[in-house]
Amino acid sequence: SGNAAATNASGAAESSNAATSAVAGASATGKTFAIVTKSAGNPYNEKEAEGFQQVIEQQGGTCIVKHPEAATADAQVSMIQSLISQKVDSISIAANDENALQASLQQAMKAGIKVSCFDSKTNKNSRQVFVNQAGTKEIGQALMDAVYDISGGSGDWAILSATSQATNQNAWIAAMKTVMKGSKYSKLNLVEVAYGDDEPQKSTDQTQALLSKYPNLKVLCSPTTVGISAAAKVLQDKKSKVKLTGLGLPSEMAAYIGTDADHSCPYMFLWNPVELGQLSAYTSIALVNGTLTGMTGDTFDAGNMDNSPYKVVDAADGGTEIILGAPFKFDSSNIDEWKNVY
Amino acid sequence: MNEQTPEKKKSLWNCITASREVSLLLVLIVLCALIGIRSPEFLTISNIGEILKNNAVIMIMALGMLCVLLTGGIDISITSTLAFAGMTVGMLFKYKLIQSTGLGFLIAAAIGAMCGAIIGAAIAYGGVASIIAAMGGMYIFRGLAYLVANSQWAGADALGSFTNFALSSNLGFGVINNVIVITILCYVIFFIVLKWTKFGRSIYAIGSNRTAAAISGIHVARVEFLVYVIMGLLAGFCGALSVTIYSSAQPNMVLGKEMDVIAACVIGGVSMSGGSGTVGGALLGALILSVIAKALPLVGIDAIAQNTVKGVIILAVVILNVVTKRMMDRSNLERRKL
Amino acid sequence: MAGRSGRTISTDRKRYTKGFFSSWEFVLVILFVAINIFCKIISQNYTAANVLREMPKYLSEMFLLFPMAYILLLGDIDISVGATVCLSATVSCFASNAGFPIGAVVLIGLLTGLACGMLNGLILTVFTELPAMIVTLSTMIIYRGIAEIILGSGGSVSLNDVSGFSALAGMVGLFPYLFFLVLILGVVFTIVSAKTPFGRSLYAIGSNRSAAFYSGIKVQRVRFIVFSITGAMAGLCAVFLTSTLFGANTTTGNGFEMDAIAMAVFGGISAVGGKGRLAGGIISAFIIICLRIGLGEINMNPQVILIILGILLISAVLAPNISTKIKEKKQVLARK
Amino acid sequence: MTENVLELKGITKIFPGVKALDHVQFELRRGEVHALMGENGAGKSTFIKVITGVNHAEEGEMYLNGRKVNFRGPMDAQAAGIAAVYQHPTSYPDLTVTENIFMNHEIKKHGLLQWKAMNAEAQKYLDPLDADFRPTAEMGTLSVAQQQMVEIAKAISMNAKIMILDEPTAALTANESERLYRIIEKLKAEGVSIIFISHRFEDMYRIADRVTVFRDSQYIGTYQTNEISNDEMIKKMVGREIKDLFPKPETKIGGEVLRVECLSRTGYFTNVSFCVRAGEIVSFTGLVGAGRTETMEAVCGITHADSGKVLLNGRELRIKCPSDAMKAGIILLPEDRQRNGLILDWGIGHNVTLPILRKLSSRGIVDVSREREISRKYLEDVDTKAVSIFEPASSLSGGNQQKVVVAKALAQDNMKVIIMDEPTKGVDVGAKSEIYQIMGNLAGAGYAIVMISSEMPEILAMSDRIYTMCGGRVTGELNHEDATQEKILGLSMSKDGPQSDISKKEAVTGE
Ligand SMILES: Nc1ncnc2c1ncn2[C@@H]1O[C@H](COP(=O)(O)OP(=O)(O)OP(=O)(O)O)[C@@H](O)[C@H]1O
Ligand SMILES: Nc1ncnc2c1ncn2[C@@H]1O[C@H](COP(=O)(O)OP(=O)(O)OP(=O)(O)O)[C@@H](O)[C@H]1O
Ligand SMILES: [Mg+2]
Ligand SMILES: [Mg+2]
Repeated sequence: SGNAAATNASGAAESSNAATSAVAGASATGKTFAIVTKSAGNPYNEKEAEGFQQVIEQQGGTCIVKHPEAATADAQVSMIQSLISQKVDSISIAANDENALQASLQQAMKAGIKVSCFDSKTNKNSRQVFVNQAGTKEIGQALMDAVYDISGGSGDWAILSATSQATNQNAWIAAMKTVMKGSKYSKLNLVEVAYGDDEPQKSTDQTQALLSKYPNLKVLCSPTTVGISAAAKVLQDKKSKVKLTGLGLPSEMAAYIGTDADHSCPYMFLWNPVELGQLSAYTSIALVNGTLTGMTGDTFDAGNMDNSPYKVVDAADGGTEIILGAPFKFDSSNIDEWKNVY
Repeated sequence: MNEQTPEKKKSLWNCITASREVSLLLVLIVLCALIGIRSPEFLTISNIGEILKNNAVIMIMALGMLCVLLTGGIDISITSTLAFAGMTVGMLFKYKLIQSTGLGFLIAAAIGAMCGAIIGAAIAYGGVASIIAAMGGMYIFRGLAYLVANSQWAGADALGSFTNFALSSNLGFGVINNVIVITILCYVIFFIVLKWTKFGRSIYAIGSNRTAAAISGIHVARVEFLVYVIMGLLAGFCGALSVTIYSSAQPNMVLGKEMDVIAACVIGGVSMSGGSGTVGGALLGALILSVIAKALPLVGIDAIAQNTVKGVIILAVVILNVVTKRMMDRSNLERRKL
Repeated sequence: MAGRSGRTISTDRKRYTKGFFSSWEFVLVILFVAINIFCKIISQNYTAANVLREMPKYLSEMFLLFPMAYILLLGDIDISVGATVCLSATVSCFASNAGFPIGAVVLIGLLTGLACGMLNGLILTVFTELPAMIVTLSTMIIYRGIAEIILGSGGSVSLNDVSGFSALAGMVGLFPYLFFLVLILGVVFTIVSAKTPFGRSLYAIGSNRSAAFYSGIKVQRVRFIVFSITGAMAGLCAVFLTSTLFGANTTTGNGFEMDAIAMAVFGGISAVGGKGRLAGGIISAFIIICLRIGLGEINMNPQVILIILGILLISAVLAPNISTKIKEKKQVLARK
Repeated sequence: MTENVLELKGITKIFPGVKALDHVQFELRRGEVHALMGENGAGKSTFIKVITGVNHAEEGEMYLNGRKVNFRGPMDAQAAGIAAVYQHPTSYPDLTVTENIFMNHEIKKHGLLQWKAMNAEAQKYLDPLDADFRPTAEMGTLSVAQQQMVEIAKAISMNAKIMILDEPTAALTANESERLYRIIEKLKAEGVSIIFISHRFEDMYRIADRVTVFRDSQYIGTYQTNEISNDEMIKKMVGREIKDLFPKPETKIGGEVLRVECLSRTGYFTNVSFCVRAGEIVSFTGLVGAGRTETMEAVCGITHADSGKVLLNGRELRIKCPSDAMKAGIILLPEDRQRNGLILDWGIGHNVTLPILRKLSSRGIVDVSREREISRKYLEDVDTKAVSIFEPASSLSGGNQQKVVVAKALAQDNMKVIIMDEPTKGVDVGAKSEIYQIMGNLAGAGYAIVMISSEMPEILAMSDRIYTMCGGRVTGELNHEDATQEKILGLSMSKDGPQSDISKKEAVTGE
């Protein structure tokens, strides 16, 4: 399955750069589409917005990009309120809190605005559909397999997460723990879940603490971009035998990826944020045009994206979601090609 | 014999409470000992090196903050300045506009000094209250950091050789890491300047009695301006430093950490109303904070409770300081014969 | 009876107090009007209905402005209010989810805030040597830390039943209830600070704490009361914030303390105590709110908005200072 | 040889709303001590500041050794050999005595300050003043009088040709003043010219060669001190005759009002007992640091006594804070009026009514017009030289500030005991006699009055009874009839003072 994901994503990489041709019946002319990311100043969020904007403008629509000044729910609430005032046709949002946006998003839907979310979902009552970057289960499985593979199947390992409250991270960690119950992983011992709060200094402190606390540690898994690069640096600088995997940005991690002793991270995963943005854009257009209602079983065209047409499926929280694809593996063979993309 | 023991005890007690630095040092030692018992690896050389390196930025900025607080001002824009300077340098490396490490530091320090000069001019020559100017600066420079970043980060790969600075120890004769050498150097320089130069003493004079300083012929506005420039310069320099330490430049670098810097100074006995405080105090305050940050994950406190414990320890340390000070005053009074 | 030398002292205030038209408040009113015109020009969506609908989130921050102004007048500072909001919001959400009626939930939120404020006040009045900055910095970490512990690993709580809180977010015509409450509290806080002995004692303490103490003002009691009120107001802010967010998380109330301080100092309240009027703070709050809403509606980059606010903050104080300096220079030159 | 080292002509200085100096002139000869006298607010301090360049005159010329000079700031004056001790201490409370002395003329070597040398040098300047503290002591821990000595040492250390002392004796008792006189005489012998401002006539007659008088911002004249009589002098200063300098009316002394028993506070005073009767004026005197201020502050709840009782009309009081004392009817006029007595930024009217706002308000709101009326009445009662009740306290001269503090106390009209700590410190003759008059009137009205004072004439003239303190203990009690200067001085020094250098700063602020 890892192989298939790789071909999928590399295909997507090309399409993300290539112009996406207009799809009949999916025109967005005269309509306004807004995207609200988690926060400003993060290249990952920027790439999502970029993909979104690309498609909307391609389809003749007007695109509004909003990055909140801080990754908080109430900054997003102000942005949603402002978008309602501007009478946009759709809002695509990466939620900083599952529930906190409910009141504003329902207000938006009442005003006739189509609401979808991507990257990080809201609860089912405050969205029509969720564009999921990769199934939570799949991410858990991929990360767990990586830990198994890198450790050689047995030994101590630890997780370095963002904040203890980060929704995505918690979901993926839960998924990993579920996977770990399988007998294959019985010799793996998860010693601790540490939190670096997505701050380089704290992540560094936490990584160093893990290393001194658990001398037999074999693998560290960090499903967060700030955490993984801080940890990678600590391990690589120390020339530690502990190896690292997780979810990270290729541009940030390029210096640490490699299988030899000089590199701390043999491989890691992520999806393509540009494609995630693109798929969100197509979803929004379809919602606005009425070709998509967000009910399970709906299908819709997403230009010449790889998995198009996409299908709406049931999400674990009782709402519906659209899954972009499986996570993509970055290793020494492909990292140079990707590090300049995002 | 029996008579002498209490006498001796008392003098030891007096020695401990006589100066704030000594009692803080004691707090630090007790803290380290307690942590050392819980986790023996805490007191290893390499761990201590890591503590110093990870907190170099806070420790160095505490020096600038010391000067600012001494004049009776406050500067909460420093972390924004740091981010602006660090981000700019990061982007310069990323786009291969510069390659030299020294130039990187120079540019960062220059940007920082410029930011400091803007705030300093508003405060010293424009009569703006320091908290207002600094708050404005905090918004402006952080905003500029975001604009410079243009939604990009500079990672280890983009920074190239710049990241080597924090790894090597060529300044420390191959024994001590560069970052630690720089930190020590800063402390030595500030110690000398604040204790043995006219400029240093005029900083104290301004904070202690502004009108008197003006009457004594000290160029109050000029000194105050320079203090903010120095603070900015250090913050800018720390921007580059934190980029090499963490091999990453992000526009939200050290967001909110200005409070840690101020806390370090206040724990170290620097008065927030100006005039009193020492380099040694700032050092000890910063070290106590660093040790707490380092120790919390190490001694196995539940991740979710770490912040609470940190807050409680800071509060306990400052209250302890007050209590020992009161006891010391009390014992001084009791020795006064009437 | 005049003194022995027959000198009389005038009680006419004309020469010694500036009229409204040369006051900072007047400048702020002008600025407020100018900014509204400016926003109206740049965005056709800048209508009363939209502005009032977008306002509640900012309005609830104004609950913090009033007591923060008092604290600044005292020459103190409280940076734990944001964290107090977080803790109160968390506790009231849990209370609501535990099935308490809305009245009780509001009370619980207020009491939580009050407790936080009282703890600040207690520490500061027992250990008077400690600067408020460091004490409230540590309690800020502690309160948010406790909220984190209560919230648990999810880091967020949402209301099971939103009906009670929705009622709080209700409207009279275009105006949310919140608007009236803010207005009423604004008037109360302004009158108390300007017209009552208690208000005068705030200014006295902020101007010269020692002289106030010698004059029989119970300095520490006043400080304790003000810090407690601040906590309670943070609780109120939390309750109304919850009525728009339907929940709480670990970032709730982030940065509110700085917003409140910025509004107050922009309104002319001195950060070192003893100077300024609450009315100025209230006008400046509305200036900032309108500017944020207006610029948000043309989708300006929030970082640029921050830069504009920063420049506004500094230049608002700098500009009059410079103009008086220039005037003085001219006078000196003219004399020579 | 009557060569003028310093000459000023036609100096005019205008503050917003006040003409502080109106075409005044002044001459200073080499090696003379020249007293400058005048009422509070006559412009003496302002004149000094014009000389040293702190303030800039609107009009007028200044000649130094015959050459016209124009100082841009105090540094210029310093460089030209003029050193000044200002009326309101310009010290650095957080710095050491050495640093205070050497601020801005430090001893340096290779750009680094030489602390050892400076400490040794500082000790040299302090020794002749009989200073009982070390140069490394922190300035803020010293008493007002000790700080005054440091200021004087600082001026001497500048090796100035012209030295200006603005009310240097205000905080000093007779003993310390005498030491200062000797130093001045020594400097004079070395050819230093000295300008000396004081409200004490004994200072003037003791050391000054000539005296210049200012009145209402104007120059009145310059006289040889041995040619002008006390009464003439007063007339020049005040513009009218003051018949009775110490107007003490005969009052009927009633029953005991305040009784203090065995009051102690560790490190400050022990076993202090005294009583005051209605209509009686009781003085407390002693050397600097005898503990008088501390005792009275403990009585009034500013600080807390460790043991002892305070009884009012036979009932024991539990006083925890100043407002308890005020409620009971005891009020204190603090010694340090700038720090503890006034809010300098405020108008004087607001200062007067601060303690009585609750009485002035109806339904919680302050009655502004009544407030203005009350403050005006009391300010006029003490004859404050001010234009308006809105005038900020900071712009008043020292003596007038003191009157505002007195007015503030009088405004609290239900008092039984009034404790005045150095009420005439820095107050001019005219105002002094007015304050004495007020004191007398109050005593006549049945108030019990406690006066802390270091000025022998007023103690001898005004008090019904005198307590002397030394080293934190009451060392004697004298009746008006028995009191003589010698007896008082003897009792004041009956026991070696404690004066350790480990004095400490007490945070009275906030309790
Ligand atoms: N900074 C100032 N602003 C406004 N008015 C001032 C200022 N300083 C002094 N004055 C006014 O100038 C006049 C002279 O004051 P000055 O302090 O020189 O008097 P003085 O003779 O020294 O009195 P004293 O004996 O009480 O010290 C007073 O009326 C005072 O109110
Ligand atoms: N501000 C101060 N800070 C620290 N110690 C002080 C201070 N003022 C006085 N002291 C000390 O307290 C003791 C009692 O001083 P206090 O002022 O009560 O004496 P006093 O008789 O009133 O003298 P003075 O004539 O100076 O007013 C002395 O030892 C003195 O050194
Ligand atoms: Mg004077
Ligand atoms: Mg005294």
